[in-house]
Amino acid sequence: MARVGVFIGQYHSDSRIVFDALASYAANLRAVEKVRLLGLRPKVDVKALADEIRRERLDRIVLAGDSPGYFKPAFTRAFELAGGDPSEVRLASFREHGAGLADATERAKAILACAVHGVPYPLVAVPRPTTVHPATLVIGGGVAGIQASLEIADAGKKVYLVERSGTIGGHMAMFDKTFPTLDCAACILTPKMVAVHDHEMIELLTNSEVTRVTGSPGAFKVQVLRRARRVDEASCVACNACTEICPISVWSEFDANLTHRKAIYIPFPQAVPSAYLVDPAACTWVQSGGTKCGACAKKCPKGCINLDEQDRSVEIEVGNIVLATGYEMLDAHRVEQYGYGKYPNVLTSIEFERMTNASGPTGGKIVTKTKELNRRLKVEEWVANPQGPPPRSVAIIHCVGSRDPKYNAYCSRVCCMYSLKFAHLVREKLPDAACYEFYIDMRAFGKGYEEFMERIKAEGAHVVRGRTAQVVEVDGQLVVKGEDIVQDRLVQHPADLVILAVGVVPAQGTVELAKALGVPRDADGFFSELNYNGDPTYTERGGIYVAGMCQAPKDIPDTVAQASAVGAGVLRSISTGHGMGNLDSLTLSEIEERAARSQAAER
Amino acid sequence: MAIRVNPKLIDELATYGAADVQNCYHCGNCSAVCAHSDDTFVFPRKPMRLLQMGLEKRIEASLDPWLCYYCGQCSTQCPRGAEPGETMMSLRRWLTSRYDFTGISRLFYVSWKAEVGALVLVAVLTCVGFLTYGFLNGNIAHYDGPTAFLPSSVVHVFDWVMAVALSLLLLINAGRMWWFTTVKNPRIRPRLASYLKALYLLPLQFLTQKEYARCESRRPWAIHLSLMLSYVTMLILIMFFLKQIQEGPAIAWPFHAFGYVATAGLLFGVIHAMRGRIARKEPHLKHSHESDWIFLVMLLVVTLTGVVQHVLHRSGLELAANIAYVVHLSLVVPMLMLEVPFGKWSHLAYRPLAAFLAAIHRDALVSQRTSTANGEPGSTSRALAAA
Amino acid sequence: MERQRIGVFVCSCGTNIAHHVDVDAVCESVQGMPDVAIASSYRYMCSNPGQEMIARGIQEHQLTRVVIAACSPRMHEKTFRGACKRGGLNPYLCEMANIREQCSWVHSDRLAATEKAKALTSAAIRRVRHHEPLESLTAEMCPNTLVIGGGIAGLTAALELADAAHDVFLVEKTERLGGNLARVDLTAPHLDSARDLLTERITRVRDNPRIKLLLNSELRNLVGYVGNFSATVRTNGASGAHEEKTVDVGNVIVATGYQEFDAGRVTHYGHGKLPNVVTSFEFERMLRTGRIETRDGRLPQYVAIIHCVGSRNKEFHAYCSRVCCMTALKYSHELKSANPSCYVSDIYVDMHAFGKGCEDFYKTTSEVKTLFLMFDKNERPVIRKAAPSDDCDMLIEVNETLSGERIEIPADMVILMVGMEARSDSGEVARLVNISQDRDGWFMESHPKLDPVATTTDGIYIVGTCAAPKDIPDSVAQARAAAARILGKIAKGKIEIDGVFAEVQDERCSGCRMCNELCPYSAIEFNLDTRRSHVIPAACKACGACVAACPSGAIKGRHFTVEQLHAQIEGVLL
Amino acid sequence: MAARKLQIALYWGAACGGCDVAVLDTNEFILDVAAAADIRFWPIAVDGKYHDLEAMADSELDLALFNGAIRNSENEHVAKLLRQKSKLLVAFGSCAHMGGIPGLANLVTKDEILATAYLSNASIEPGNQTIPQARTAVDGMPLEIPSFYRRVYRLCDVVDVDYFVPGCPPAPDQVKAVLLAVVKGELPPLGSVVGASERALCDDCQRTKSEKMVRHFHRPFEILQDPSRCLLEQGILCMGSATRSGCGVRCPNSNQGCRGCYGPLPGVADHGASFLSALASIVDSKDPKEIDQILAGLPDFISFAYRFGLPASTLQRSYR
Amino acid sequence: MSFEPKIVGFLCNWCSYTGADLAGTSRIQYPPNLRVVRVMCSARIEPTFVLRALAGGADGVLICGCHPGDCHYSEGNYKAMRRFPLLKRLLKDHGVDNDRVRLEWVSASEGQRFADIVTDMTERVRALGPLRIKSDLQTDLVER
Repeated sequence: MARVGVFIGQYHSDSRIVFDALASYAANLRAVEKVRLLGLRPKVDVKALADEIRRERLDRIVLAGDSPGYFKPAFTRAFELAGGDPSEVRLASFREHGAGLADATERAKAILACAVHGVPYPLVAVPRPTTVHPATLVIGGGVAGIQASLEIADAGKKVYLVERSGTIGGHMAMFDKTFPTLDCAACILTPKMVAVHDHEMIELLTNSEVTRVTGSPGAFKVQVLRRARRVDEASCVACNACTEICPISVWSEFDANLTHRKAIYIPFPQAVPSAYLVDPAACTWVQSGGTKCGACAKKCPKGCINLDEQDRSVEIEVGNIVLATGYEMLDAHRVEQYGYGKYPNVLTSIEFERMTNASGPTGGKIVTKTKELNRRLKVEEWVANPQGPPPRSVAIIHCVGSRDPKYNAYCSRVCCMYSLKFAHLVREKLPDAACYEFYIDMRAFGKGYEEFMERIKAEGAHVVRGRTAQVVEVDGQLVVKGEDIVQDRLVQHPADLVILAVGVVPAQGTVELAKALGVPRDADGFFSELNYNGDPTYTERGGIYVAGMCQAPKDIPDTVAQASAVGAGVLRSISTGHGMGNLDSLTLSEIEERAARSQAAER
Repeated sequence: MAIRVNPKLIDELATYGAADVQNCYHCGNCSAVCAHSDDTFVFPRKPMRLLQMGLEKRIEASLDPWLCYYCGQCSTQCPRGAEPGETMMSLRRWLTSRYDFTGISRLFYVSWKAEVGALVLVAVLTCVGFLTYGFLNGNIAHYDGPTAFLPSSVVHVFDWVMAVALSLLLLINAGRMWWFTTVKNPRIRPRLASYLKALYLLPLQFLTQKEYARCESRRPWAIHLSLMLSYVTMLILIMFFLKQIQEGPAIAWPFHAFGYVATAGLLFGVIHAMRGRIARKEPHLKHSHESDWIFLVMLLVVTLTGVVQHVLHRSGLELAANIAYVVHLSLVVPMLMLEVPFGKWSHLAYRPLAAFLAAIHRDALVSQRTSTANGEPGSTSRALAAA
Repeated sequence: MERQRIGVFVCSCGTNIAHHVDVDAVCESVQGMPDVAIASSYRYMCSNPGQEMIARGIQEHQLTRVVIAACSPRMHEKTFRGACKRGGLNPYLCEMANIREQCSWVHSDRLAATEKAKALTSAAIRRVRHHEPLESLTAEMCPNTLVIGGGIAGLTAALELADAAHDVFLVEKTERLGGNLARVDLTAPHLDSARDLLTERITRVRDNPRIKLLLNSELRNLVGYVGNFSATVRTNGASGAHEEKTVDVGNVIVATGYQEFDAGRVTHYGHGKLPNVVTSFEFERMLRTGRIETRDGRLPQYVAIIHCVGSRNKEFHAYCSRVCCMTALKYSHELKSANPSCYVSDIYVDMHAFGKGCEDFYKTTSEVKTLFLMFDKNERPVIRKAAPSDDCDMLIEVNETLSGERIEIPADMVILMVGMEARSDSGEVARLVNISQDRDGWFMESHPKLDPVATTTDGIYIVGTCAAPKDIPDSVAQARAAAARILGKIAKGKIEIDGVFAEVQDERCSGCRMCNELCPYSAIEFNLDTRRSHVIPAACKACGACVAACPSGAIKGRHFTVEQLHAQIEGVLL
Repeated sequence: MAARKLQIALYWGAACGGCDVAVLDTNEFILDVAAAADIRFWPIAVDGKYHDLEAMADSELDLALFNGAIRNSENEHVAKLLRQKSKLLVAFGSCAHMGGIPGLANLVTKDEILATAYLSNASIEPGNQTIPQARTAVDGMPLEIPSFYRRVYRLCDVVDVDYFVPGCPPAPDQVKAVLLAVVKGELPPLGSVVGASERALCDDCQRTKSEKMVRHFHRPFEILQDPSRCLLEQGILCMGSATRSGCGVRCPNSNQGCRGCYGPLPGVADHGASFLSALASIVDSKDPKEIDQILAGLPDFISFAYRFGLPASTLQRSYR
Repeated sequence: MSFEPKIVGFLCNWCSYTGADLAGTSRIQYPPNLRVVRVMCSARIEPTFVLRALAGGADGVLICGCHPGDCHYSEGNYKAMRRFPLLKRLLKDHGVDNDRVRLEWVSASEGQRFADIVTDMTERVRALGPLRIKSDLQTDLVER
C-alpha cells in the first residue's frame, strides 16, 4: 500500500469548498499518511518540502485544490529531490471537475479520493445509466442546432427543433461571406435549412420557446410555448400579398435595424419555414384587440392568416436535450467611447454584415447612412440607402467589448477574422476607399486564417496594432483616435464609416434556461461543459449537451464539429437504450469504492 | 546595438508603487486617451513598455513621466487593470531617486522606515540645535523682542542657508535630469536657440501649471495650483518677510493676510488629498505609496504647528508659542531638507524643467525630421488634412 | 422513341402566377404538343386537393409522365414527386417548370411572361419524355469501423463507437497509445493533468471488448467504398516478423495526428548546438521528471520562451499551430511555480488566447510577471552564447515591436515552441485512404465549414490534428463528430443511394481515364484488368462533371442525360 | 444471285483522292474485288463518262462508294445520280462522312475563297481579275461549269446515305471488311457507321494511361516523348479519346496525336465540342490567367477540333 | 417591333439557380428573355449544350455557377471555368460574337446581381441583333 501525502492548496480565492472538512476527510483515507493545507497561492520551498517528503517516506503525493496544477512543478521537483517517482505526483483538480457547484465539498472529496487511489476521476465517476426516450430536443435553430438536428435525424431518430424566432438559420443566415474561404453563407446554409424543413424525422417548432423542463436524464418532459404565428405555416405560399398591404412598418431585426419590415413579414426571403408571421407587438389588429385593420387577413388569397390565433403550450417527451442557443452581440451602446448610437455611421459588425450582404438592405453596397423622412411617423431617420454616398475611408475596430473586464473579459474568437473579411469586402467593393483595422492581437489561428490575414494585408488594408481609444466627430467628420504601436505614434484617422467588431455574449434567456435545466454556467455566462478537454460537449447534467456559441465563442467549423459531436452522445444513448444519468446521483462512498476497485487500472 | 533587457527592474519598481504594470498588453488605449500624449511624447504605454522590459537607460532618458499629471483617465480606460497612471507616478518616484546623486532619495523610496528615521533624526537635530541656540541666547518665555528665544533674524539666516543648500542640491539633481534626458539622449540633438526660446516656460509652468489643466478633469489642477500657490506664498513670506510675519504681537495685515490665505490653501489641499486617498474613489488617488502619506502627514502637521504657534503667539502665550515654534521648526526643517531634494517635493523643480526640456526635445525632433526629408508619413494633422 | 402519355399541371398559385402569366393560355399551348394527354390548371397545385388531382390524373389518364408548371423545384419538387408516387408513377418521371420564382415574380409584362411560361413548360414536356424511372439503391453498411491513430482523437472516436456496441479496429503505429498528448504533463489553460485524461481513455479502450487494438500496426491497403471497405493492416512483431490481416469495415476514421516541427531547421536558434536550447516537448519531459534545469544541472534564472518556431513564417509553415501560445503561457506558470525567483521572457508574435478561459489565462500569466516581448514574424530572434562576464548563459537578440527597440534578452534556458506539421507519412496515408492534402500536407475536409470531419471520399473521416493544428477540446469534438456521423449511418443499417448518379456505360468506355482525376469524391474507379472506368454509385454525388467531360459520351448522368438536356434546350427556345 | 457479279461504282467529290488510293492500298485484294465485282464507274481508275452512269437503270448498281465532300453542283449532281442508280450508297472516307478537310473551308466564305484563288493569289497573271462564273458565253456560246457552293456539305446533306465508312482515308483493312460485308450481305442497320469500332481509339491504343491533368501543351517535336505513355498526358494533343477507333491507331503509333478522322463516337453530338470539354477539364489550374496561358498552347483550336468534321458539327460553318 | 433576343441560361442548382429564385422571392424585375435550364453543377454544362442552344435559335447563352471556391461539389465550377475560354475561342472562330456567351458566378444570395446580369446581357445581345444561326442553317440546305 502506497504512503500518500495530500497537500491542499488554492489558486483561486473564490472557492466554495470547506477546506478544513476536506483535510480531515483526507486524513481519514486509508493510505494517507500526511495532510497539509497550503492556503491561497502558496509559495513552496522545494528543499523543505523534499525533506518533509523524505521524512514521511511518501511514495505518492496528491496535490488537491482548485487548479492545483499551478503548484505541480514545485512538488514534482521536490518529490524528485526526495527520490520519489515524479509520475506519482497526482492532481485532484476540484474546479476542473465541477466542484464549483452547490455540493462543492462533497465533490471535492470524491475527486480527492480518486487521486489518492491514483485513478482519474472521470474514469470512476460515471453516473448510473438511465433508460432513454428516443426523441431529442434541440434548442436553437442556428447552424449548431441545424447541424445537430440533421446529424440525429439522419440516423432516423426523432428530433424536435425549437427556435425562438420565426425562422431557423440563426446568425449565419445574416452573413454574406464566411471567412477565410469567403464562400457565401447562404449558399452553404440554405440547403441545410431546407433539409431540416423537409426532414421527416425533424419537427420544426419555430416561434417557440422552452418554458419548463421536468423529469430526469433520459426522460425529460419539456413544456414548449408555441407563440402564435397567426399565419398557417403549411398553406402559406409566401406570396407577399399580406406584406404589401400591411400599413405598419417597423425596423427589421434580420437586417439589423438598417431597414424596415412590415408587421406581417417573412424574416428574409429564404426563411425556413417559408411562411409569413405576424409581429404581435406591431400589428394593429392584435394591439387593438381585433377592432382595427385586419387588412392582411382579407387580402390573403389563401385565407391562411388568422390574426386571432393564440399562443399555446405543448408538452413533448424527449430523452436528450441539445443546447444550441447561440449568442448575441454585446450592446455596443455600452462601449461609450466609440459613439455607437450617437453617430449614425458607427455600425456594429452585424449591421455591416447585412449591409454588405447581396440580399441586404443596400443590395451589398457599402454606403454611409443618409437621413430620410419616415413619412408615416413624420420623423427623420438615418437609413442605409443603396444610393447613399460610399465611404471614402472605413475604420474597423477590433475587440469592442472583448478582452476588457468592464464588458467581456474573454476573447470573442471570431472578431479578428470577420474584421479581416470586412476589410476584404471594403477593398473589393470600394477599391478607392482606405480601410483601417485597429487590433490588439491578430488571432488568426484556424486552418487558412493566417494566410487569409496575409492576403488581406496584401490587398491594401491598413492593419494597425493598437486598440482605438475613441471615435469623435470633428467638423462633421468621424475621427478614430488610437495609438499605432508598431509605428510608435498616435493616429487620428478620418473615417466615414466605423465598424465595431463587437464581441459576443450568451443569448438572451441563457440564465433562465440554465436554471430550468440545471446546467451550470461559467464565469462568463456561457453554459459550462462537463470537462474542458475530455468532454467539451457534455454537461454536468446527463442527457443535456452543449454545442456552438452557447458554450463559448467559436467559429463556424468548430461550431459544426461540436454540433455533430453532440450527435454521437445522443445516438449512442438511443441505440444502446441507456444514457448518462446525473453526476450528482453518485454518492461519495460509491465513488470511493469504485476508485478502490480500479486502482490498478493504469497500465 | 541591442540593449539588454532587465527583467528585474519591474520588481524594483514595485517598491516604488508600480504593482500592475506587467498586466499591460499594449493596446495603446492609454496613450490615445491621454491629453498630454502627442506625436513626440507617446505615453503612458511606451514608458510602461520600457519599464516592463527594464530598459533603465531609456527610462532615464525619458521625459514622459514628468509630462503626465495623473488625471487617471488612462487607468480608468485600461482594459487590463495595468494602472498606467500609477505606473507613471511610480516612474516619477524612481526617476527622482535616479536624479538624486546622493542615493538618499532611493533609500527613502525603497524603505519608508529609513525615511521616517531620517525625518526623526533631522527633527531631533533641528530641535536640539534651536533649543541650544535659544537657551544660550534668549529666553524661552520671550517670543518677541531682543531676548526672543528664536529671533526672526536668526531664523531668517538659517532659512537662507538652508534655502541655498537645498537649492544647490535640487539644482544638481535638476542638472542630472537635463543630462540624462537631453544631453545623453542619443535621439535628441538639441539646438542652443531652442533653450532660449523655451526659457519662458520655466516660470510659466512653475506658476500656472498650465499643462496640468489639459487633463480630462480640471479640478485636480485647480486644487494642486492652489496648494502650490499657497506654498509659494508661504515661501516668499518666510524668505523675505519673516520679520514681519514672525514678530508681533500685532497682526501685520498686509503680510499676514497672505499668510492666512496660504494656510487655508495648504490645509484645504492637504486635507482634500488625504480624504481622497482614504476614499480611493478618484483614479489618481487610488494608490498611495508610503512616501505619499509621509509627505502629506508632514505637510499637515507642519501647517498645523505653524497655525498653533501663530495663534499662541498672537494670544500672548509666548512660552507656549516658543515651544510650538520649536516643534514647528523641527518639523519644517526635516520636511524641507528631505522632501525638497530627495522626496516628492522635488517635482517643483522637475515639472517645469520637464516642460522646458520637452519643448526643446520637440524642437530638436522637428528639425531632425525636416532634415531627414523623406521621414515618416502622416502626423495627425497631416492625416486630417489629407482627408 | 416510344409514345408517352404526358400530363401537364399548371399552377396558378393563387394570383402569384396567374397575375402575370395567363395560365389557361399555357395549358392551351401545350395541349396540342405530341404525347400530351392532358393539360389542366389549378389554384394551388401544392395543396392537398392539388396533389390529389395529380395522383388521380395519373391513374385516370394512364399518364406515363408528369409535368408541373409551378414554383421553383427547390421549393416543391419533393412534394410533387410524392404526389406522383402516390399516383403510382415513379417519382423521377415528373418534371417541374419554374414559372413563379423565375417567371411571374420577375416579369411584369404579362404577354412576355406567358410566352416564357409556355416555353419553360414545353421544355419540361420535351425533357420529361426522356426521363427514366429511377430507383434508389442500397448498399450494405458494415457496422465495423477502422480508426487509424491512437492519440486522444482516435481513442475518443473508438470509444464513442464501441460504447454504442459497434466493433472498432484501432490501429496504432507505435507500441503505445496516447499519441503526442502522452508526452505532455499538464494541459492549458486549466493546468489539468493530461495523463489523467489519457489514462481514462486508454483504460476504457483496453477494457472494451468491442475495440480490437492493433499496436505496432499500419494500414497497408484499403479497397472498397463506404460501408464496404476492406482494410489490410500489417502488425510488426517483436522480432521483425510481421503479420497482415484483412478486416471488413464500413467507415474509416483517420486520426493520425501531427508531428512536431524540427527545431534544428531554424538555424538562428541553435537547437542541437546550444545545450540549453530545448524544444517544448523536451521541456515537457523536464516537467514530467521534475527536473527543470540546465544541462549542467543548474536552476535556470532566466528562461526565454520563443513562440512560432516553424509556424507563421514563409520559410517553413505559413500557418499558425494554434496551441503553442497557450502552451507557452502554461510553461511560464510552471516555471514560476517550480522556481519563483526565475525570470521568464515570453517572445511572441501575436498572443492567440482565443479559447474558452484562455484570455484569463493570459492575464494571470501577466500577473506572475512574465515578460512578454513581441517580434515580427518575419524577423526572427537570434540566440547566441553570452560572454563569460554575463550573468546568463545565452543572449537572444530581437527587434521588439511593442517598444521599437532592438534588445537582447538574457537566458539560461530557451524553450522553442515548435509548431505542428503534417506527419511525414501523411502522404502515404492520404494515398491509401484516397483523400487529398492541402499544400501544407494536412488532410482536406469535404467542406471547411459545414463538413469539417468528412472528406470527399464517403466513409473516410479525418479528425484531430491530422486535418490542421488544433487543441484537445476541438480534437475531441471532432472525434465525436465523426463518430456521430458513423453511428447515424450504422443506425440506418444500409446506405441509401439516390437514383441520380453518374454511370459509365461499359460498352462505350475506352478506358482513356480522362474522367478519373475529375471526380472530387473519388467515385470513379479504374479497373486495370478490364481497362474500364467505373462509377461507384454510393460515392457519386451526381454533379455531372465527369459526364460533361467524357469525350466518348460513355458516362451517363442519370436524370441529367444528354438527351434530356438537349430536349430541354430545344424546348426553351420555342 | 450468286452468279451475278456485284455492280459497283466509286466516285470522288471534293476530295484529295486519298480514299481512292486507300482502295488500291488493299493491294492484291483489289484483284479479288475485280473478280467478284464489276467496277462500273470509277473515274480515277476506269474510263467512263457521266452519261454512262445516267444511262443505267435505277438501282442497277449494288454499291456506290462516294468519297469527298459536296463542294459544287457537279459533286451534288453525281451524288444524286449515284443515289438513284445504286442500291447502296456509302459515304466513304471522312470527307463524305463529315465534310473532311475540305469542310474547313466553311470557316471562310465562298467569296473569300474565290478572291484568294482568282484575285489575290500570287500566281495570278497581273491584271487578270477573272472569277469563273457558272454560266458564261464563250464565243457567243453559253458555257456552263459546275457552280461553286457557298459552303461544303456532307454527302448526307444532299442525298440519303446508307452507310458511312469513316477515315482519312479509311484503313485498307476496313475497306476490305466493308466490301466483304457487302459481298456476303452481312450488313448492319441502315445509317450505321461501318468499318469502325464503337469505342474510342484509346481502347486500341497500347500506350499506358493514367489519371490526367495537363499543365502544358506541346507540339510532338518539342519534347522528348515517352513512347509508352499516353500522348495527352505528355501534353501532346491527341483526339483519340473522342474519336472512333478502327484506323489501327495509325497516328499515335507513329508518335503523333490522333487527329480525329474517324469522327465522334456514337451518341456524341459534336466531335470537337466534346473533345473540348474533356480537354479543358483536365487543365491543371484554378487560376483564370493561368488557364488562359495553358490554353494558349492550343493555337487554331477550331481547325484541330473540327479538322475532319466542321460541316458535321453543330454550327457547321462560320457566321461572320 | 423591336428585336427580343432569346437567351438560354444554364444555372447550377446550388448557387445560381437559388440566386435566381431569390431574385424571384425578392420580386426583382428583369427582362423575360432568359430561359433557364437547371443543372446540378456548372461542371455538367457541356460546350455542346451551348452550341446546341445557339444552333437552336438562341441569341445568347448565359452560364452561371457558384463563385470560385464555393462549389457545392468543391471544384465543379473550376471545370466550367476551364472550358469557357476555349469555348469562347471556338465560337469566335465560328464568327459568333463573344458577347453572346457569358460565364458568371452568382451566389445564392445574389438575387440582385443575377437580375443585373440578365438585364445587362439582354441589352447587349439586343444590341448585337439576332444571331440567325438556325435560319442560316436552314437556308444553307435550300440555297446552296
